[in-house]
Amino acid sequence: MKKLRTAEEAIKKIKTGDILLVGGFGLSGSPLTLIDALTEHDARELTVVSNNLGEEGRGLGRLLVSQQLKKAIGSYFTTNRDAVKAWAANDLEIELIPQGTLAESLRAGGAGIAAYFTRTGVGTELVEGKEMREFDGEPYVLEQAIKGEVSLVKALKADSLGNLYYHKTAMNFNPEVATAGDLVIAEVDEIVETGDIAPEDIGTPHIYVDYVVLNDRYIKEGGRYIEQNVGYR
Amino acid sequence: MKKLRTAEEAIKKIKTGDILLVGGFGLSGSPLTLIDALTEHDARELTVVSNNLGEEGRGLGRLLVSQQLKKAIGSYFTTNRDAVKAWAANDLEIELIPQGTLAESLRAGGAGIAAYFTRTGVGTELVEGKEMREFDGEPYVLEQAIKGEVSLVKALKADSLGNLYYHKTAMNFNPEVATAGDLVIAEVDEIVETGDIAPEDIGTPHIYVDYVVLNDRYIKEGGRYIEQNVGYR
Amino acid sequence: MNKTSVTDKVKIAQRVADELQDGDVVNLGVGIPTLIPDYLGDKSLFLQSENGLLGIGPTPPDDQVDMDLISASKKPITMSPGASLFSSSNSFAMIRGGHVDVAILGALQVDETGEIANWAVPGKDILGVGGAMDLVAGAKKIILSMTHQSKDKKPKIIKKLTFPRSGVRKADMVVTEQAVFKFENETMILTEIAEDFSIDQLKESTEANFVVSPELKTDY
Amino acid sequence: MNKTSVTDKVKIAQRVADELQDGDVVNLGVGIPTLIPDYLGDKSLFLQSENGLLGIGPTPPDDQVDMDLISASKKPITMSPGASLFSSSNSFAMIRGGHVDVAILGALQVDETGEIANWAVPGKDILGVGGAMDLVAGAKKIILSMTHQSKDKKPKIIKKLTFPRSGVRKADMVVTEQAVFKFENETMILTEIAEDFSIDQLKESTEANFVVSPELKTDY
Repeated sequence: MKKLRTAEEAIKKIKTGDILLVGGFGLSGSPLTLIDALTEHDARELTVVSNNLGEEGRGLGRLLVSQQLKKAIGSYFTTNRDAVKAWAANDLEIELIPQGTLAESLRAGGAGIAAYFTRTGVGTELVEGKEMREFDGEPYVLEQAIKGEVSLVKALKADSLGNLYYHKTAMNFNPEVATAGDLVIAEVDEIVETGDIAPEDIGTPHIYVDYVVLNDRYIKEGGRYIEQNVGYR
Repeated sequence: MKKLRTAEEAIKKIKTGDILLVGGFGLSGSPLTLIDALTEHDARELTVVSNNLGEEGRGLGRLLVSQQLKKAIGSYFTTNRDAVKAWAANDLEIELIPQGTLAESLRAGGAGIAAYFTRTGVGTELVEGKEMREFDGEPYVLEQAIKGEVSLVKALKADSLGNLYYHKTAMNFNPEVATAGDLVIAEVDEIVETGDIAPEDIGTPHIYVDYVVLNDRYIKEGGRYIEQNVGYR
Repeated sequence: MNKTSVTDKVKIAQRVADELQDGDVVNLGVGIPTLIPDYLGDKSLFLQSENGLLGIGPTPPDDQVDMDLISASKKPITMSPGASLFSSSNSFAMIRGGHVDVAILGALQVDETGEIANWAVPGKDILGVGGAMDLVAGAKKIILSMTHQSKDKKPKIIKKLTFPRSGVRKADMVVTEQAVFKFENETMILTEIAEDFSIDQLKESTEANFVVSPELKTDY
Repeated sequence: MNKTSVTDKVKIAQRVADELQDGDVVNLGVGIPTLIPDYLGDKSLFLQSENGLLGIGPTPPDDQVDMDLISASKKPITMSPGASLFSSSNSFAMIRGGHVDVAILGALQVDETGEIANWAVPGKDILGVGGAMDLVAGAKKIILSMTHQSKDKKPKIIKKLTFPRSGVRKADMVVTEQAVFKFENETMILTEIAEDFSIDQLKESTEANFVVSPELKTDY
């Protein structure tokens, strides 16, 4: 398979100062293997755009432990106490965006839409300073598209071309994230033959995907992704 | 099935002067039964938003024959000579929109987005008078959402709740159209049990659909929808 | 009456459940709203989860948990028959586009016109908003299900918000353990009051001005 | 040489096919571009159809036609292995978002800076635009495949457009039966000229100014 890379090879493309777009809702649909490989890579001062920052020491939370983050852009960071602490200590910038605006801005970034007027957030602190306009007598706020240098996504399966199949609500932000990065790295649990995923079930067409990395660090047990003993590495 | 109606019952909800949003790309994925029922209904002065106006005397083209149209908004009307003639005779207003802008504006209409900045059409006659703005040094034009009183869509199947399954490229504009109308009428070839369409294959979730009408006027022969002998009516 | 007991939460959940119609498309916020499915009787709702599902089914037994199928509160769920899956942008298109009938939300404060504060507390770190503002902006009807006062007995139903608001869109209804209020033309109307609870008592626990409905029910 | 024969069209299609790389994501416009798949040899492209498909396969035999599976030119098609289906808004998100490598378009006119006119003729009814402007705005590379002159022998490669333009985005390359031009910094460069055809002859059939590449190929 042409696009297949090890996590290390793929992650090397990330440079200090990059904006990373990362799929996942908490740890669900989070590219855990890619994130782990990133903690072993020397890129620093990263901006991560993702709904959350995982949990303490898990998922994107590991990038706080490894001190590779400059800024987090997303909708909900309160549940990761490391993020709250890092922010309080001025070690982490945080930009809070309503969850639907985050999803729509990522979609816009991948869809050639520069900005759009939404109702969400009108009248709140989160849109202070942003342009407002009325349409049909209702107030809207102008929100900008989000793009990044590298996208990290997680799917259940890829086919040999790189088409992705997402699993249930682990899909979440992944399809949008996959459209909005200059380089898109997809972590999957399984690679299947081209044609094995039905045309209507392809969540991300292969043309969005640059590299596919096989998850070889986490196995699913009791419905949860459990880190394997990595001693063999 | 709660949402099941005859074409006549469902179409009665359309009033003179309404804006109708209609799925389909030419005759592909076009709600032919609903359109036929509309020609037998007394609503006049309609505005139709659809990529095309069918063909001469077929699909949406029948609304030209029945003289129920005031205006057509879409991307390509040249192939229907009746439309060209009606326009030349001042019997039909036409508003031309690039195809991608049409699709995006319908999506915006259903998604609570009032307007958005796109690159498409910048510098052309089609966006004259519209607001322009630069983002990252590139020019964009502000396009408005499209909504309507009634949406007519065509899917292959509905389940008993009204979830829709679209067939191949007959999907086209139908999912967007289904989100942007106040009342949404779906024509289907078949009604299946709830649960028979897999959660990832539902193209339009049932909450968007108000009425489901069974196609009983057209049968598929040789890959084409052929009008049945309707003498038994 | 002022103590927030499990019983109070159940009472609130039950009352909100009564408000829902068979077939409603509902988004349930965290906290008290998550109790509501237990009190629906034979009404069937379509529960929308903003992380990409329409049709939340019953909580799975432990041995059938799959963390690839969770609610927006990150709890394991199942899918009900006819459920559909979609991405986050499509989920919020559904919410923001006005296709969800009812959002049942918790609130930190609500003012006497129905204005809502449900995401941030001044002086505390503001590091989370989630989908609160999208739901406030987009749902057709907003029901706040909340305890009548804060844990330190401060009024939450007040004249003017002191916490940051969640949008310009206002609540349609407030259900607490003490009372039920509806809003009409930015006026707060008391429609139900708890049994053995007087309007004077309610005025003490409620900073906001309210009018009493002529059809006030006193057996809530 | 000026007559547009089937041979000319095939020649154009063959030359454009040579330009495509194995694995390119390509959108083919109507007319000459639709001939290209026949001349790809063992190169495999991913053909995008703006009505909602990535992965157009070979034309089906008559008895396997399904008009629910058509190209943007409304011709019956098949799906190649790994094809994916999506709605119109997702298809144009793909196009406008810059995810299509090459758009091969017909053109009514192109000017000497690469500006394109491919949708409307002044004085005629302007009742169709289709996806032309989206493709012009969004594709990473734009190749115009067109006859060198109009049917009435008027130049189509001109100094300044007289027909309405299709956007501000310019063409990267023009392939006609007489010549191949590339654009660099808004300058039109002749890179290939038909065998037995002189530059003077080409200047007569081409209103636009062009420079001749030092590596001009004369055996096109």
